[in-house]
Amino acid sequence: MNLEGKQQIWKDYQKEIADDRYFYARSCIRQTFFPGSEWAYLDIMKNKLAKDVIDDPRHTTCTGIGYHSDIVPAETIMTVVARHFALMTEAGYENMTPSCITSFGIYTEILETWHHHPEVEEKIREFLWKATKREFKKPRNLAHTSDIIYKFRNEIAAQAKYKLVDVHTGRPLRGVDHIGCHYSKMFPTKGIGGAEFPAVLSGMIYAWGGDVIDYPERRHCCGFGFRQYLVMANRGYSVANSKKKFESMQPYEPDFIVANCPGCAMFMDKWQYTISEMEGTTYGQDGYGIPVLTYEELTALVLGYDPWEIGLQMHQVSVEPLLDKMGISYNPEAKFKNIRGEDIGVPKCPTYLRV
Amino acid sequence: MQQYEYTNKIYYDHFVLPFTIGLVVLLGYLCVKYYKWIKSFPKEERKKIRKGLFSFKTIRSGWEIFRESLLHHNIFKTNPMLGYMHMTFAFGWFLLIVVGKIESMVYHTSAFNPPYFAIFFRYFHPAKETFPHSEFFAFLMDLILTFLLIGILLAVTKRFCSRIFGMKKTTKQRAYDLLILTVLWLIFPVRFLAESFTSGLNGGGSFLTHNAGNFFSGFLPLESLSYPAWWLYSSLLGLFFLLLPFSRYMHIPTEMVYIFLKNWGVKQGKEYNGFSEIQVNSCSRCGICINTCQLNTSCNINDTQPVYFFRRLRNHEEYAQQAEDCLMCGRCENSCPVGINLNAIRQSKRPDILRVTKDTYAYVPQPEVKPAKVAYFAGCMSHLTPGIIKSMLQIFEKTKADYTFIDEKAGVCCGRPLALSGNWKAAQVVMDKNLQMIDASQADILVTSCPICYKTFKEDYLLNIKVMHHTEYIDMLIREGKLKVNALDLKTVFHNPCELGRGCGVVEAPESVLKQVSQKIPTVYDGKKSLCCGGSLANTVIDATQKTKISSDTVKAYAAYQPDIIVTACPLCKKTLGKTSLEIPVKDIAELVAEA
Amino acid sequence: MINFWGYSISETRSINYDTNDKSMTEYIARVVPSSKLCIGCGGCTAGCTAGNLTNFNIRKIQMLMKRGENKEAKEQLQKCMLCGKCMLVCPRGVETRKMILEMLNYIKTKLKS
Amino acid sequence: MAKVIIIGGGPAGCEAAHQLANQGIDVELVEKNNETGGNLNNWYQLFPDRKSAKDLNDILKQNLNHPKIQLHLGMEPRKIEKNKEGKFLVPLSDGSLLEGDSLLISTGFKIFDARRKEEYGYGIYENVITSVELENMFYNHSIQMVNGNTPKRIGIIHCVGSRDEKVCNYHCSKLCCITGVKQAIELRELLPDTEIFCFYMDMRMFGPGYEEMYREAQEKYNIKFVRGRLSEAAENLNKQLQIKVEDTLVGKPLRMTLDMMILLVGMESSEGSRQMADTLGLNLAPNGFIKSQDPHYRNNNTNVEGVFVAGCGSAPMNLTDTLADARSAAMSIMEYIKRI
Repeated sequence: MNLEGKQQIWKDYQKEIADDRYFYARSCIRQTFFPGSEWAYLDIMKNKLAKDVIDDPRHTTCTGIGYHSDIVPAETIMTVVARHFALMTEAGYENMTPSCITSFGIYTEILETWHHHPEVEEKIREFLWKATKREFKKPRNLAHTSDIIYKFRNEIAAQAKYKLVDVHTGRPLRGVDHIGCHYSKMFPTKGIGGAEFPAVLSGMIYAWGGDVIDYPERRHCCGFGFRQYLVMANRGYSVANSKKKFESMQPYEPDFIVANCPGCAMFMDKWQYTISEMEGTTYGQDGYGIPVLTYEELTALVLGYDPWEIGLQMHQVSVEPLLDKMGISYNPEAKFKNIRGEDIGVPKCPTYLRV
Repeated sequence: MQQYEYTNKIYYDHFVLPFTIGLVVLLGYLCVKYYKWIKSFPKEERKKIRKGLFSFKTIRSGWEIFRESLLHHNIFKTNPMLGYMHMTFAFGWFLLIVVGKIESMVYHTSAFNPPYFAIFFRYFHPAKETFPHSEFFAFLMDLILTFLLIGILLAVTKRFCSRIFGMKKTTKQRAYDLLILTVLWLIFPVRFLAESFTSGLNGGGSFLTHNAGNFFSGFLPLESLSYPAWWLYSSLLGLFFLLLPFSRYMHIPTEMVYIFLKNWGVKQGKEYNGFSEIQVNSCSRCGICINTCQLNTSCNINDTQPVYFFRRLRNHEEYAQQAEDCLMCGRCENSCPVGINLNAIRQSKRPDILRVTKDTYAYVPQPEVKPAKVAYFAGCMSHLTPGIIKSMLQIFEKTKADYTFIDEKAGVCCGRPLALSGNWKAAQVVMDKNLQMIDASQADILVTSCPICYKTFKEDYLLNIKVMHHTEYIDMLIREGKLKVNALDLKTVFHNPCELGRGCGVVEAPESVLKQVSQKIPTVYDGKKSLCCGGSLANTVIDATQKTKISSDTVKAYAAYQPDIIVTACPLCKKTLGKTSLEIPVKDIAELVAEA
Repeated sequence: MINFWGYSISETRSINYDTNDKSMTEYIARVVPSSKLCIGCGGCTAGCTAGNLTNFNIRKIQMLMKRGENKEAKEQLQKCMLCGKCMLVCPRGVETRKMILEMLNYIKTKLKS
Repeated sequence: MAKVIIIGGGPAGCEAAHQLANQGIDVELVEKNNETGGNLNNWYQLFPDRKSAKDLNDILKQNLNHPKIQLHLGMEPRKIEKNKEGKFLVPLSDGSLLEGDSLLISTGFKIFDARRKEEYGYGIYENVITSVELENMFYNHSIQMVNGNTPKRIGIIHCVGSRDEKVCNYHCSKLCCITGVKQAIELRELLPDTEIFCFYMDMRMFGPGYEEMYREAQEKYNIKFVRGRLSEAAENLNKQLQIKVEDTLVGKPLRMTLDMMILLVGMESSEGSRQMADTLGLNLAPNGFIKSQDPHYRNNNTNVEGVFVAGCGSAPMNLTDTLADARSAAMSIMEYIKRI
């Protein structure tokens, strides 16, 4: 791997990211499965980077899951998204930052559609007005929240309490950067580093002292695909995709996987359990599986947040081996306790995957 | 040498032992071997032997043995020089035995004397004594010996200089063959020496041995040479008998057995059995098959002709490639002086590799067939030469025939290509499919344009309706006056397809038709002597280039007659010859008839 | 593999050339060198009786065989009637009939497992 | 005495100069590099006869030893003007000024920058090279992976930068197919035990002897041809390339590991051609090459009177066609000069 060659490509794919004043759009999957992630993101933005982020409780799902499952028509999703823009406009913000990759892809797609077909935009403005009596301005800047973290990766590195380095050996930790398909595969110029060698997550890893694994199935989809996962008969296909990736990355002995798409993080985490139960195969070291983090969680760990405070106990694959390597101290007793010290329940022990 | 004194004691000397033992062992071996082979025949074939044994067929066999095994009439026809060589050997030796036997009987006045007595008669016969016609017999025996010695001279010449015999190649030999060949060559010269030495000592003999004896006595110590010469003669004979069953000379006795069996109607089936063994052992390795083989003449392939293929079978050598490396054109079979079923035996040695289950070819649908008097089966290959089909349909229409084109849409293969590749079981499955279709047509006559199909329809389908190749059908139409043709102003040569002419004996019909529609030029390739186009499916060893070479050589041979058109009667021949014949068009007879 | 909650992990459809058994294609390349000349025109299959009545596709089968995917060859080849029409139309002079025979031969004698 | 200025000293420029000089025309040949030959200098052997490129280049160079030919090596034309008398004024980078009756543009082609096909990883994966770099390896008779090992499996990727909407090149570069076949054969000669694959979209064997060479590559040299376009390549731990194509003739995705991957880079309009078009107001074809006035009859003429084009400046073409085109351009120029 020739890093200079990659950097040459990265130079070609730089995009404009706003400095401040972000309108935050939450993700259905992220807030359900990794609730600590979005909290951590907002906390980092506000308290560590001192940025103005508005998290408007009135915004809804973008209906992307329904749209990609052929349930929600294009006009509907556009109108829903238009409402988000209206909320942003009303709040006096111009920079849209969705947390979800699907949303990011949809926003991009809708803005592109309107760009090429102004008549559609007109129609949607009309729909929105009829439905809600709202008007909107299109965002001046659209960036995924991982783009924001990428933008401030060096500032974060400056405040970091931990580095992505094995404290016992001094070896940089090997991270797998998994980019959500809808981040840049549909519109390569909208992603940092383009579609072939996206730099958004690897940029963070490098900035925080880690190393990135470039394994053959790097570009492959995690297998989520709404229609694949939602229909039970297709789930075998979905899990086969993740398996293909795990088998391809395994020889590189990754220490962790980081994803910018909530769906990817969820599936790469949960499918490891499924594969182990189905086939008795585990990946990673010593049967623990490969820890899968969202980029918010990774950022929070680097900045010294408590692992249980950012919700790492919600993961299927245990993160403790990674915490040990990074030298992060944590209280094993507190893992399945809430803030008030009450038990939140302990998951059933898997057959093969070590916890 | 006190034996010369005339006494009444039994004629015996130790030196007859090698000959006698050799003969007894040989006869014993042959009896066991033939019994075993014949026992392995299928039941119905064995029945034929029982039926034929006391019929006229046996006498006919005797005549054929005389003509072929002794006079070598067929070899004579192909190559007079070679025929003469074989004849002097076989017939000469035969006469030597027969006349010698008569001589000994006349002398002994009894038919019962030990078998060796006639053979070594000159040794036991006291020269001073005379018996009725002894001078005449001596003359006759010397004459026959001379005849034989000339034969040997020819054989030696052939071995070292085969071109004199007009043969490009003669059979290659292994060490064992050379040994027995040497023994055979030595037998008669040694007999000549033994008889001459005896004559030189004691007189007797005639123009050859007597004079030679006198000549030798001038400078050789005959006293000490004569007796060893007889020992040598007997030993050579004995050795020859012992070596014979494991050598090419096994053909001498086996060919006779084969001629009987053949005349009694025993047939070579799909399986390799004792009858095949008998045929393989009947091959005299005359090598005629090598020169007729186009793989030899066009591609210089010289290890697969029947003579070599059979030698591998006899010697239990690897033969898989040779089994496949054959066009099955039948040119060798047509010229084989022994009349061995060369193709059938080779085919029986091709492995049956297709797994046949109830699903095999189950996908073939039963097509709807319109019933009619004449069923027309074009064949797979004809669908690649639509001109033939179109012409046949025109002829049917012109003659207002009540016909049905049974493989117009969904025809399947006739099964012969499968059979040719050894897969007889799978072939039968395909044949069943076609049989159902032919039955459904309720036709009285089955006409096909493809000689490959024709052969298998005739031989394997066991149809109870008339099967005709389209050339025969057209010929019939013309004879019956149903089809009027005009002679075209075209000079033609006829390439009779292998499967049609040699394969099924259809020679007159196409030639008669062709003579009526064009000016047919007679060629040396007419009838069963036709060449192979090279496109044969049967050979899976040679590559496309070699096939093309055969095809272009064949076209060249016909082109020498400067025809306007090369006419054939087979879609495969048409395509194959058409591939290389760039100057002269190649057409099917049917196409010519349709134009005429 | 157990059927886990109503589904199981799908097997890949893709050809894994690295791990496939290429012994058959090596054998065929050696005994039928002309087979290497195929350009995939499909002439052989167009006129094939079995090819028109079933999914037997000699062009595809030999291509798969060349990639070490022998399963289809094993399943399909028995449908061939060996009529040789394919050989007559091949623009590259591939000895298709011989190739089929040799493939059958190989499957029967060497590809038992 | 008539004078022709030729811009570009590749094979087309050299040949046209030689032909014109032989007809008694004064020729000024301007070449930006310090030697003539252009892209031919990067080639080892020519297809389909495998003649040495250097030998041909030497002949072309020798032909320039002509009293009528003035060589201007290492020079680039500045702004070109056509004066009222219809003469072309060409100021050179060294300050000198050429004046001629006619102008021949033989500015050739540019090799597609393989980096633009990011998914193929050129410049990123160490064992991905271009066909031009491979020619250089042939010069040295040594084919090695970066780690010094002999590659056991090589893949040659056709149509890199040609016939590809994703890089805005709709055109076919014509000579890559046969180059791929030639290079595969050359590879086989150097590496008898290596598996060699060509991944193609179509095999366009347009020239005499090309199809025969393709056939030979298959049969004699055992080169394996897979009809399918490479979608992506990735590097594994051993620095091998894991590639994904569809074997379209089978209808299945095909994955395999290559030790070395060779990209048959296509042709694009050269910088020089674009500059000339800019400065002279020449029309460009949609593929960026200089547009001929008529593709059949007046193929060396441009939309500007007195400006002619020869060789790959007007379209991708092989060497045979380039030289023929140069001779044809010389004829057209002669005709033009007689007329004025």
